[in-house]
Amino acid sequence: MEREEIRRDEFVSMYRLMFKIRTYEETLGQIYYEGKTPLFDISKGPIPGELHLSSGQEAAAVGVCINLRPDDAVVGTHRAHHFAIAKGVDLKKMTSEIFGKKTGLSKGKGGHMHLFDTNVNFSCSGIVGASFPQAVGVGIAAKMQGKDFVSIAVGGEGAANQGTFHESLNLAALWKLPVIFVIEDNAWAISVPKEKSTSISRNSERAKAYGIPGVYVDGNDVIGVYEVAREAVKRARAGEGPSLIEVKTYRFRGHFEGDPQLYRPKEDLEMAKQNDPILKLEEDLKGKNIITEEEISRIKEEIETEIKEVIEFARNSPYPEPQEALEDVFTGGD
Amino acid sequence: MEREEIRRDEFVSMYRLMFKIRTYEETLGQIYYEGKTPLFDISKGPIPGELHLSSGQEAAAVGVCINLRPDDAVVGTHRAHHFAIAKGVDLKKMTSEIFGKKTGLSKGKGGHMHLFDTNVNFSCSGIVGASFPQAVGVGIAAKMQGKDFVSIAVGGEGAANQGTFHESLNLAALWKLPVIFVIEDNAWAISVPKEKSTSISRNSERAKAYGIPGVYVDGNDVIGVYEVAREAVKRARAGEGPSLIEVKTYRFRGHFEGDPQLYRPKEDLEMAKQNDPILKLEEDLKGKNIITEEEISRIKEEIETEIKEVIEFARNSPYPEPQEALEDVFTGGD
Amino acid sequence: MARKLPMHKAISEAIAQEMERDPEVFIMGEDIGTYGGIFSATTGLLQQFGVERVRDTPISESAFIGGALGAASKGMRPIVELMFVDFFGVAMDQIYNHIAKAHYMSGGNLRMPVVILTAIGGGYSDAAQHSQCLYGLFAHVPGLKIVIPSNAYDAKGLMISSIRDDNPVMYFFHKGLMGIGWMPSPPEAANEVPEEPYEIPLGKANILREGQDATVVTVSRSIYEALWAAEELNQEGVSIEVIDLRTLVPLDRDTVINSVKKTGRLLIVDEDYRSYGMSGEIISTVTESGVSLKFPPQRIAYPDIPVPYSRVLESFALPDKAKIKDRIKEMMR
Amino acid sequence: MARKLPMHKAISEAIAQEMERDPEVFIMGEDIGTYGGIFSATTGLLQQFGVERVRDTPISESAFIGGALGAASKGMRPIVELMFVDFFGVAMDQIYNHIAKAHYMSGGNLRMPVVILTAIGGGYSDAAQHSQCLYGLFAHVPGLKIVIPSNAYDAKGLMISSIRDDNPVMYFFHKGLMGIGWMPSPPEAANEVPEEPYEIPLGKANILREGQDATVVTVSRSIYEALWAAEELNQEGVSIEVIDLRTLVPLDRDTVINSVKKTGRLLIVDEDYRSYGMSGEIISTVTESGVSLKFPPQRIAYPDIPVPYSRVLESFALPDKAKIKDRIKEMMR
Ligand SMILES: Cc1ncc(C[n+]2csc(CCOP(=O)(O)OP(=O)(O)O)c2C)c(N)n1
Ligand SMILES: Cc1ncc(C[n+]2csc(CCOP(=O)(O)OP(=O)(O)O)c2C)c(N)n1
Ligand SMILES: [Mg+2]
Ligand SMILES: [Mg+2]
Repeated sequence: MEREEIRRDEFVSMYRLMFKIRTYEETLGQIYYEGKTPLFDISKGPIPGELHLSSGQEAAAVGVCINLRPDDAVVGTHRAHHFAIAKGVDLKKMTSEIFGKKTGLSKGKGGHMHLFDTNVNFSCSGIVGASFPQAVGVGIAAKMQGKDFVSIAVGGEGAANQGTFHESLNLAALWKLPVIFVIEDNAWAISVPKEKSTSISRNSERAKAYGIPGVYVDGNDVIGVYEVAREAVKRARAGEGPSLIEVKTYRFRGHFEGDPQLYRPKEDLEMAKQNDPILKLEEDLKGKNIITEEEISRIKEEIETEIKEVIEFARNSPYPEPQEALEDVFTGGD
Repeated sequence: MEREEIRRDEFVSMYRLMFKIRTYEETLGQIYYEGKTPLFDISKGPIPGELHLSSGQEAAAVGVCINLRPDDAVVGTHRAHHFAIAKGVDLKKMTSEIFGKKTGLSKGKGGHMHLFDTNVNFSCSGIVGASFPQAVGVGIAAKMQGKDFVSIAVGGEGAANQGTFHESLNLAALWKLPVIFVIEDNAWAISVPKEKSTSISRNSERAKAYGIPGVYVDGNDVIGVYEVAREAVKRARAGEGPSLIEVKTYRFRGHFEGDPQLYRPKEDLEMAKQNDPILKLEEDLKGKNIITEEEISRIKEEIETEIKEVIEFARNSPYPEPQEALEDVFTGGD
Repeated sequence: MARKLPMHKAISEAIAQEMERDPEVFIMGEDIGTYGGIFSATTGLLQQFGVERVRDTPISESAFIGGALGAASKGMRPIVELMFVDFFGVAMDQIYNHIAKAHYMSGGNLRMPVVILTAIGGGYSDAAQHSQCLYGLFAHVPGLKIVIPSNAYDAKGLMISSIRDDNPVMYFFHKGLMGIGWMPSPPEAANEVPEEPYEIPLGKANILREGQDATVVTVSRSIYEALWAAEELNQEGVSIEVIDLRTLVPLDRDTVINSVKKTGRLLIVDEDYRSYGMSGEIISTVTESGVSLKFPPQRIAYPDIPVPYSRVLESFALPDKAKIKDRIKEMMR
Repeated sequence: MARKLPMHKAISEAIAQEMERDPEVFIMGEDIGTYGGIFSATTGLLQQFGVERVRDTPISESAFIGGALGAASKGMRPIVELMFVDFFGVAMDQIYNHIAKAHYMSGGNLRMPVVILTAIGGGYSDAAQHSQCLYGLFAHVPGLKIVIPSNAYDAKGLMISSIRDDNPVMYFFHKGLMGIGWMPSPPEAANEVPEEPYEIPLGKANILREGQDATVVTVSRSIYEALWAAEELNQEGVSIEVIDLRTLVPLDRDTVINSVKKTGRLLIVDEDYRSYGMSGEIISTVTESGVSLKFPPQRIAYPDIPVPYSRVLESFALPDKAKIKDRIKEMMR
């Protein structure tokens, strides 16, 4: 019974987080076009540069991160907002960073692809496949420090064809490091579909090449992801080594905002949207009487208010001074 | 019967080649120390720089290359003499190259780790793991030109942990290219034993991660290697795609000449030498009456004479003119 | 009269014409097929030439760039796109240890007609891993020709020369010159381009504007900042010579030296990092030659900082017209 | 009095002392454990500190160098060995896009106390992929401190400073200075080294020899060629100042400029490739400063060719005493 109690909380947390991510992403997805209409110009508007949103992929991040502690690390990719939010990154600072503001996580130096929150051990970067070795390094630290924090390496199904994927899996397996490799199979690497990039249908099968567990899981079922990840995290914390999880998901938006998406059939997207992981969880929870309509409404309202405040904060924050560009190359000056 | 006749020729060729490689390597292994005694100085003597010899690994090269035509390509590694000889590289020019002479394959510019013979499509390099993508490229050319030449990517078991191994296997499998990946598992990557570098015991198992055939074969049994390679070459020529072959072998000498070899137990080497692939083949052939003692003696004599001539040629060849160093950066001047 | 084309169309047209001419030419890269290249350098090629000759690859840069070497060794003439130059670090070994050195290491036996096409440059808030130029880094290692077009006409001619060259060529196009609509680009970069194929020899700098008082040496997008500055300075009675190097390897040292002989003043403008790069090499070329200068040589380059994200920070760091004008005025004092 | 140590022992001693002092310091690399490092930079460490802190790795440079970043993000202070700098291309992305930029991209939140130890240099016929220096390439990209010791004393002090530095440091040791017996090394490189730990600040050049007629600026093994030339020139009445930069980032521009102010003549000697590298940067530093020169600045650098194998070819290309003497004499005319 105690166990059920906990699970209810977790269910609600997961729902809340997924809805928060979706709301956040769709909000940014609107703001992005401010100042970029009628003529789309990537350099303009409050959020310039590339913007990779994660709508549709919330369950992958939430199902994994709900199992984590602040001292566990997540190393994300170019498409990292969902993992950042699920990991508990300070959302005001993150948003300010995306707006290029001085109050941002990196005082405006990093931007959307370079989010670093050392308080919750979150980082990400714009180089495909770069996350894997870095997460392995966190695993090395855990082992050497005799601590039981774990490390999550996130990569897309496209990233799994980078050499770093292989090197990192081998090293983590060889040294039995507490690293969980999470591959988000959202079917596309920009315009290249998985069948045209990957010689077998599931990356999770590749776990065998390193003698570690590999699981393929439905990414529209957050509970499924949660359970698989819990198992892997438990193993890792217990010193039993790495795991590989591939999450079957789908991205609802373009690769980046502004992507004409001529490469993908509209029907695919429509079909994917019928399996929206948030709607699915909502129905599930309602069906099982874990959550009521009113609670859902209340959660949605709270989240919408929170996101509004967050955006407000970012909008109202000052830009850095131009000459700050020259600071922070090295610590301690020169 | 015709088939037997052919096989006899092949047996003899294989024996001859293996003996030639061994004789060549052991001869270079002696000459290398000329001018380097009593004080070993890597920069001195007729063969300066690093020298990686392949004694003990002859069967891997011969068993594979006996299946090849001149238009088939072999991309070797830093330890490439055995493959070069088995592939039919001009031995006089190769030796002159190793001696740094103008008559060398590359007029003295390449050296022992950089042997290029375009007549037989052989190349190699000093960067571990670099061979894999290059061999894949040959496969792309075969496919695009509608030709049935094949491509051999050679790598050590150490090289199999480079990212290029993964990327290349995936690409070759995805595009169904005529590439055969040959991993020489000689148990060591310099001082690091396979168990300390590779998370599973056989790289051949990793073939499954790409949906291609993978075979592990005893590299002291040249016939076994030959058969496995024949199958893979046949598949490749027929357009059925790549294969991965791992050959269990052992290196008899140090990683490079001058290697103090403190890392490996002497007994391991002794044991390996009892399974010398050349002695094994010799006994086999004699046992099956494929070859007589006299033939063997004659072959040995012929080979010894040939190697002597080759060395003579290299020794007597002139060095390049110093200022030739400035030529050949680009073709067509500049 | 020739049509005006945006640079991206000039590039794809050049590639298409060479692919028509020579069946050994083909192209590989990420999103170069169906998508037509993220910066549209390969738009239309898939439709015209099909999937065998226009190959979308997995995100495996070492494999397909190393693959170009293997294919070239069998007589092909591969073009590969490295989507952003910033990603070079995942494939640099194949580029510089193998493709660049194969001809030399083989004593001239192996030819490497490989073109590596790559996007450079910032100015649109793409931050530290998607905004660099880095041509100075590639120019430092021997064996690569370094081509950097600044306008559509040059882009086509230089691309055709690059493809026909039997040596490896790194071809750097600035995103902010491509004229792709969603990224700002100086209108002057979209100039007149003949329909028929033509070559522009690698190693010839282009004097874009003649002048008497100072020589500004630059490449790529900074060309326009220099030309705009020169125009305004002209109104103020200062006459600037603007040189577009067009290629860093081979480097047309004579054109630069002769210009400085005439003007006695030298300013390098460089969107690549300041130290240990292009700006230093040009200054050295000139000062080594013993040309006498009326003012110490100057450079306006990207400071030695990673590219910051925030617009205010990035603008501060980028070379621009105002900085050029100010510096030239200092030099005229 | 301090003992004389070969450079390799000075390096391993420095690492050992820092590992004793600080449990967060550890080291990873190929053959650094049982073998003790191919160039003996890590000999004895495994025996002293065990397999947890002295980790032999698979040949997976991206994984373990990227691993250093992850470990550093959790408070460790990793040292990694890239066996030869020539191999950088398989791991450059982790080095320059991540380790070098993490501090900046995180707005100063993430510290990267990572030392990348690597072997440079030729002179023993190891050919195009095992003989390069390349420090100029790393100095071009922001975020890496570049340390290049030329003798045992400096090697120890600079290594200790590098390990204690909270920033990423690339530490380049020349194989031909290590004093490893099987590789020739100038005896002067094995100088007196105190037993106790000490730091040499990064960013301070060392005037190894004072002189009046010309300044020779160099690093690493070429130091000795310069000193030998200076000694012989001295007999001929020419007085040479020899500066060992010791670090390229930070670069001690003042020491160089002040020296040239005094001598009026500048020669750079550089075993790295000539173009777009260190030699150009030093010349620019001096000429930009407006120092007046009695002779145009000169450089003797590795020509822009891959390193050839044959001894006669390699010797021709390498900077040496004779070339320095000849050039200085020209400059004195
Ligand atoms: C090394 C490298 N190569 C290419 C790119 C360009 N790029 C950015 S995202 C992307 C697709 C990534 O696909 P996937 O890993 O499946 O992640 P997704 O975008 O689907 O989340 C590519 C090719 C890059 N950033 N880094
Ligand atoms: C990328 C790279 N890393 C490291 C080295 C140094 N190195 C040369 S050979 C070697 C060991 C190779 O082991 P393996 O692949 O098993 O081949 P073997 O020497 O046993 O034939 C190493 C580490 C290199 N040449 N290239
Ligand atoms: Mg994807
Ligand atoms: Mg081996």
